[in-house]
Amino acid sequence: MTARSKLYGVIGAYREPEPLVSAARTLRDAGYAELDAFTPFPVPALDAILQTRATPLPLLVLAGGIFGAVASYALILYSVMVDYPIDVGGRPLNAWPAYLVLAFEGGVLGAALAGFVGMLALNRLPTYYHPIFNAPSFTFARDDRFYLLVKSSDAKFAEARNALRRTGAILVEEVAP
Amino acid sequence: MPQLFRPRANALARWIVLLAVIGTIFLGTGATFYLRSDFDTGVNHPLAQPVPFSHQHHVAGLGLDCRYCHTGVETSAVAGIPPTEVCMTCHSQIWTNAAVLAPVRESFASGKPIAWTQVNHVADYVFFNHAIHVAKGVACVTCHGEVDRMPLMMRAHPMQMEWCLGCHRNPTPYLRPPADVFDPEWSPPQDIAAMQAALASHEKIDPSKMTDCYVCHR
Amino acid sequence: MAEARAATLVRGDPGYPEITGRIASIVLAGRLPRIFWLGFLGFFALMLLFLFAIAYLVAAGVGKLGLNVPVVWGTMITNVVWWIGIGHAGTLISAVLLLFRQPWRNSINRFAEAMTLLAVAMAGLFPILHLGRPWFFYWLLPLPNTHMHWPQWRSPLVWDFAAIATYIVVSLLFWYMGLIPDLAVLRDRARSRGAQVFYGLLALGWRGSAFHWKRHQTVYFLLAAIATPLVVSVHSVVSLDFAVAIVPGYHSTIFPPYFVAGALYSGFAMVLTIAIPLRAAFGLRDFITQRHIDNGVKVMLAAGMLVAYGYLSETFFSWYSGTPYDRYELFARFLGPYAPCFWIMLACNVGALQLLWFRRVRNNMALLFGIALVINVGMWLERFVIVVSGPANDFLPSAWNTATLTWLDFALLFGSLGTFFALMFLFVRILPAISIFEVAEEAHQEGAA
Amino acid sequence: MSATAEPLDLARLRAEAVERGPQFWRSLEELADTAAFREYLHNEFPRLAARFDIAPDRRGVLKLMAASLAMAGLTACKKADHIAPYVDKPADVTPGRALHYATALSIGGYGFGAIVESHEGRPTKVEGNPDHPASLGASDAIMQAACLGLYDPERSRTPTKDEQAMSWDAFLGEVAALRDEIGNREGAGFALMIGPITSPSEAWLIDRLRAAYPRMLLCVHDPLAADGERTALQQVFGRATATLPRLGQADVIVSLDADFLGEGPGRLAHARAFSSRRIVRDGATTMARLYAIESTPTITGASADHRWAVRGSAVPAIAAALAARLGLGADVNAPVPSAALDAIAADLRKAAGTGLVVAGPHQSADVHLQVHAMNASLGSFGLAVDYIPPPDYRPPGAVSLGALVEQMRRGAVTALLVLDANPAYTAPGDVSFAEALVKVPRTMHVGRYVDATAKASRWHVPLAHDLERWGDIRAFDGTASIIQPLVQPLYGGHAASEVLSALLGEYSASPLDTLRTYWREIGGLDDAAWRAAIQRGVISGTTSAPVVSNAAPVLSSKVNPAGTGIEVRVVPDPWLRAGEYANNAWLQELPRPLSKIVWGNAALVAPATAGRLQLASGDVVRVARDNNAIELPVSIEPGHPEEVITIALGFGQSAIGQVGNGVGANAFPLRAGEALWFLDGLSVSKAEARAAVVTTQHHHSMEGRDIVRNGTLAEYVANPTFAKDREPAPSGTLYPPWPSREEAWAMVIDQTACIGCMACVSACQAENNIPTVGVDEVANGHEMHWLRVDRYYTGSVDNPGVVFQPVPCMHCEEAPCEEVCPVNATVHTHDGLNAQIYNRCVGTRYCSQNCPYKVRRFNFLDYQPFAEGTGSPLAALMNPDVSVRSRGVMEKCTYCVQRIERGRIEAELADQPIADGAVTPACAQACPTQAIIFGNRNDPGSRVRRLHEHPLDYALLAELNTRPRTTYLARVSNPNPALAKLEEPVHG
Repeated sequence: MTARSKLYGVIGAYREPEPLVSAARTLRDAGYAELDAFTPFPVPALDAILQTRATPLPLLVLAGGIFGAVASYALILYSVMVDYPIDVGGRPLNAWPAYLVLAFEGGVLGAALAGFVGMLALNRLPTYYHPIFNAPSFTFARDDRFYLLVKSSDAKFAEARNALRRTGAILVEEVAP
Repeated sequence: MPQLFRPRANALARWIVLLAVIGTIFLGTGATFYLRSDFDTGVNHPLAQPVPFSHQHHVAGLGLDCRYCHTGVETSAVAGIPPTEVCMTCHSQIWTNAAVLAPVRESFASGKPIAWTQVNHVADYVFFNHAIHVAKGVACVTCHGEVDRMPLMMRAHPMQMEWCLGCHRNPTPYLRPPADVFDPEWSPPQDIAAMQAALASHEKIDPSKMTDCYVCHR
Repeated sequence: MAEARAATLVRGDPGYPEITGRIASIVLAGRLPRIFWLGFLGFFALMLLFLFAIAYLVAAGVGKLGLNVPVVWGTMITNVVWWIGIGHAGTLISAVLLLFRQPWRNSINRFAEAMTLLAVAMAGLFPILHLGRPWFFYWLLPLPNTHMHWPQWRSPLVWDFAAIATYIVVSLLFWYMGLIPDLAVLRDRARSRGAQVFYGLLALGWRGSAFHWKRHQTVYFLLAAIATPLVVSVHSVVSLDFAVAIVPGYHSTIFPPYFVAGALYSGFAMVLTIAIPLRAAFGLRDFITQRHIDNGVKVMLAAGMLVAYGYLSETFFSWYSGTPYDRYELFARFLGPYAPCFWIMLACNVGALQLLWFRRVRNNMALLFGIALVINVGMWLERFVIVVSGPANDFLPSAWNTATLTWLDFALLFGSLGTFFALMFLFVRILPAISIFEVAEEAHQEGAA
Repeated sequence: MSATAEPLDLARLRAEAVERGPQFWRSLEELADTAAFREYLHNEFPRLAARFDIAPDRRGVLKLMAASLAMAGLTACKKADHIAPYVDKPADVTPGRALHYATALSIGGYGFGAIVESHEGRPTKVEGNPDHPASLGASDAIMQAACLGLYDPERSRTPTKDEQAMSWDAFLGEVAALRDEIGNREGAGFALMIGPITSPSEAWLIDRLRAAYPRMLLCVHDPLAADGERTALQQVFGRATATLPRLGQADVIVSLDADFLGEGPGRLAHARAFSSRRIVRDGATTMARLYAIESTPTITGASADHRWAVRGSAVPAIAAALAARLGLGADVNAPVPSAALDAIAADLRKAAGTGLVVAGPHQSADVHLQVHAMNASLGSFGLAVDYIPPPDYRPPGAVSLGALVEQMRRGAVTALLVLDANPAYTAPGDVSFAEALVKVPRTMHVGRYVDATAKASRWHVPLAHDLERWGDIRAFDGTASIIQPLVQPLYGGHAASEVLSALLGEYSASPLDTLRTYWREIGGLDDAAWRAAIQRGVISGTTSAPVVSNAAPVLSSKVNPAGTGIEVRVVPDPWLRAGEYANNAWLQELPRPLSKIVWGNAALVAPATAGRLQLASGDVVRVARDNNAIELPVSIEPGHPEEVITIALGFGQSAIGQVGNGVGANAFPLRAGEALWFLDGLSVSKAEARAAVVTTQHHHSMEGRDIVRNGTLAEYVANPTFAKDREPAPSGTLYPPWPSREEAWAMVIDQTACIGCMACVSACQAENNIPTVGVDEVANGHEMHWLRVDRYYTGSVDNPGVVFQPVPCMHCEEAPCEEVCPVNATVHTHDGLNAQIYNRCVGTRYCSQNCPYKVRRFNFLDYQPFAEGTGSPLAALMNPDVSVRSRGVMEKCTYCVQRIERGRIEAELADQPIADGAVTPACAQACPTQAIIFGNRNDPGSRVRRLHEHPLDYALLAELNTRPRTTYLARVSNPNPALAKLEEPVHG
């Protein structure tokens, strides 16, 4: 038990995405829960297997957009109707066709900021120190490696090493916490 | 692959992000407050004068009327700084050799004006007319503060555009009977609100006419 | 075998590490061709000229530019529109083509985005230089001031200000989003500690987790979806600066689409202007392949024809409007003081364009490069003609006058070009000019297919 | 407040002066060099230290200190700035309230009554004096520019001998020496040269001088004088007599080369009288008719119903031919169609006593004789024309310039004093004044500038400006006025009467004493009458009574044949006159009414002549009389007589100042002998050079647009609303209306009354602190005039119709400019003004872009740096009620909002509504023909309301639906139906 608690997890490395995907599927079927994969480019096939989700993000972006638009228009209305109503070229105070342009730009800005900030927040970035980098062979992009991680918190962590080897990982190593 | 950063880098990074956000907010609000602070507007900072003239003494003490010195106030845009001769009308009789009055005597003798330091001035590019304000029932003290309590002259109000607009948009509460505008001791009667409303309508004081840019900027 | 792959996006079958290696090496292997440094120094000199010209303009006043009453708008506004237009291609390539899943975008989107950023930054500078009192440009923002003053929201210039600001921010975010994984690549491949830390900090500790990729890709697509209407709106708003005005030659409903098409046109011209030398200089022919160029040219051809149609309809409606003012303005545009600009513009934008119908031309890089340059010039002239010819001949003949450009006008134009390219060079030197992870993904899929 | 609280910093001034290049305030260098001045200013009043160089006497000090106080209004205040109050305030001065003084200005020696606005002793604005017959409340460009002339830092500042600064007393010493020299020989060898004067007291002094020195030579040198009329009427009446046309009485006017609207001491009065018979108001169906036959395009010709451009030497023939048709003398053939002359004669005869023929002053005595005979035969005496003793001083026995120079060359003149004349510059080519001058041992010059004559003379004494001296002067009709000073001489100038008194040995006589003595003893004014005269600006009872004419008309038998070949028509420049105003930037930059040329003169030629000589505008031509040659650029003028070149005088000076030096070419040397105005036998050749003719209007056709709407009287009578009918159907607006409960300020401009004299433009410049930008900037299209007078040609280029259209801001109710301003710098006020807030403007120039009338002006560069305390006297010229605009700011006509606000405040203080006419913009106040009417459109009784409802009223570019508050009355002309088919009528 002690050895196990010392670790963050074990990773298995593969040369191509496909074996990684199949390996992930096998482990998932074998009942492993605490899995993660590290790939140099997005591998959509993994999403279903690892049940990665981005649910809040689209809503966040939508909310940001609505807020931006409403806030812009509200500010404009306050300024021209309440704070300093003034006759500009005989135009009505609430010249909505003009203001909609600004509301639109405000909406776009709000949406974009919400999306970007949301992505970073949900991914907990920046995370400059992460245990995975302790794995001696781990690299994001130095050479052709696709990794599957079984976290030490997994119930079946004890068998993880063998399980990974069985999936044909070219090497399996432990990841210090 | 070896770790590039130490574990505390994460916390550090998040702190920095947080501080940056808070800092910008703080700077923004701080600036807006600074612009309105007495430090920037010079409110309540007495300025040194060549002669330490005390409105408190002359107004509250001796009961001089504002118009005795500021003669233009009822007829002209400029209230006017009194000529040296006005000072000398009294001070050729009393305090004839007080040390503090030396500059006055010197000015009268040499014909060289006393260089007073300006205390009250409206914002840049503003054309202000004293006569109309006085005529409509805006008292001296309403803008210049209780000069009868000022040993040395100082600003009572920021005299920024938003301050002017405060009254020009809602003049009624600042009115008093034109007869009393020069009375620093004036205390509002009970029915002041009603009186002010009556004044506003009688003097045809209409904010919609008083917020045009051209009222002050020409 | 080779022939079969000739039209593919990643020529030959470089393995994934090879791809990352070759792209990253441009940045990491410090050795660069001498031509690179020569070019950089040349543009840097222009950048210094730009700074001097700006200082002189601010010190002396806009009267030193070729302006007067009635021609109160001149090259500063022209430059704004022109640079914004150039900016559009980047966003189009990276966002719109991403949405339409056009894989061929992958190897050009990154530098196209950088181009967008720099171009829009240039564009953002000129409205300020245009002002009579540039140091007060922030009065266009709603700030809590002691004058209780607000921007005049009905003014297209305020819309412009908002649109350009939004555009800069969104393109910046979009660009950085895409850049994060590539920064991580550089971090891992960098040898010197300094480089590792530098890229490491920028990469925010990206490690390629499947969960991260999922969210990253989601937002990346959402941003693309947002940027697409934005890019259309920006140049439409710019066009409203003119269309909202009552000046004959400005007051036209065709302007928004016409300006957007013009933007794409000039934008792709600039993409080619950069891509063709880039692939030659850094041996990236395997990544920016014939097909990339060819597709770009085809987009350009389409946009160009739209612009040509714009000229046509503008002319027609000026005549059809029946108002003496519009008709005279049209006449003045063809035969008036600024007529030379107009005819040169036509030759560049409509004349030279027709060559692109021929595959032989499209395959001839040198010729394409030339045509791209010509079109850049033509599009600048188009904006210039629009800006000056209307006011020069508007309603009261007594007020008609023309303004002649001064050295300062040209110093600022070429100075901004120099600055743009100097920064572009720095970008290529410091950041990957081609999206590594996307090309890798692309290559992998092709390999798998 | 201006930041010159520290004492005058010479180094800084010099530095600025040098880097600034040729601008007025550079001459501060000289100013700052006099140690006394430096010391004096330093301890006197720091703020103004940089501004003035004045004699340290009490009154001047007071006024200037007051000025320093008023300076507060000029620029923005900073913290801890200083206030310099009066030490001893004059009773009549209330800081912040302007005072108005009645006085008179001398233009060409004749008086124009003026009311001068003074802010704490700073004269800032000149208006016409309604009580004065020569101005009738109106003014012209030269009067408006008087204040700039007063502050001009380049006026001479100190007496000099051989270019060394001397004192006034030293000069008096010289005068004493002179008196000793000539005293014992009855003034023999002494010559006094004066400019044209009408001043009774100065005339009195000179007469006394001539009595004291019978053998002294007196020369009245007026380079713009013409003797035709004087000679002719001398012959008729047996004594000096002047014509006084009564245009208000005339139904039919024939001008034989007479520009009575633009030239002559009565021009403003004539313009008022003429327009009073031209404007068509409700009901009116009659109008005076004007036929103009002229030798160069003039605004009189522009206002005419029928106009013929002929060479000047052909006018005698035309006069004779017209006279013949009135039954006087034999017919000769003339360059005007015979049928036309028949029609004119018929028209004149029909009008009988209200028919009037006016001869141009430059025309020969023969023409004037013919004209006198014609008016006699028409029976117009006492009705349409009067004859009065001439108001100007032309004593018998005065010698001509030529004669004087002859004497000088023969060494017969040992001492010459030139008083307010500049013969070294204005002498004709065949009179070499300069080289004769060196033969005179004792030479003295008294003048406002160190000009050519001053430089050639040993002594020079600065002459006081009209606004800083006591004096008197007569108007065109003989009415005398007192000239009273508004400020002590800024640069130590002395009045002419002081010099004359000194010559009489009265060295300490003050001009006021001299004046008072004269008017008490000779003029017979008691103190009450004196005070009244000063108050009203007019001395009652001094108007000349018309001479009762029983003299039989004399017909001149001979008719000089018209010359052949190219004829050079020399004209005085409308603003620079004989060059005495050449250093006045306002006048230099004020577009000439027809050519719109600024900052220089050009050789004006007809299109046909230009074609024949293959000249294009901008080509330089060389015009030469034997060894006197000038080169100047060609400008092609539609409607110019063929085979004639018009050249304006007053330009090309070398010693007047930074502003005027080297501007244009000097045409005086082309004159010779009797040929002063119509020069023939000159060689005209095309030089290889090209030079820019800088104008403010580049396109001269309306391009068929309905801009200036005009019709004939007949059309108007037939359909009064002909102008409105041309308007497109009034289109609605999508915008809900804004309430207009209060005043609705509006302006109506009557294009029938407008004669294009440009008085409004200069008045606007003077009132609103509008900068001059210099010739290069105007060439760049950066001129700043808020109000421009557009001039369009209609019809053929050879004899086109001319229409004028003053274009101020239209103050559109739905202003296109406001909607596009990103910073709210231009917005609407509750009373309908289109406000421009300079201090909010960031200079996007979008408003100008979107202004269909292009009436907005932009400060492309820093045109008024002296307002920021660089220490120019010109800062004292500024109207303290108007902001001085900085670089990068848009500006435009405000309807003189400072006057509106003053009127509003006055009215509210008095608890009255603003009365109609209580607020008058500068342009309307200056207009000689009252063509500009301003007022409250919401007031049913106001003139502007009535005119707005007039059938002729229309809006410029109404189809744009901008709803302008400034509207126009269509131009109505009154051509003779009988001539309609003969030549193209003026309305095109």
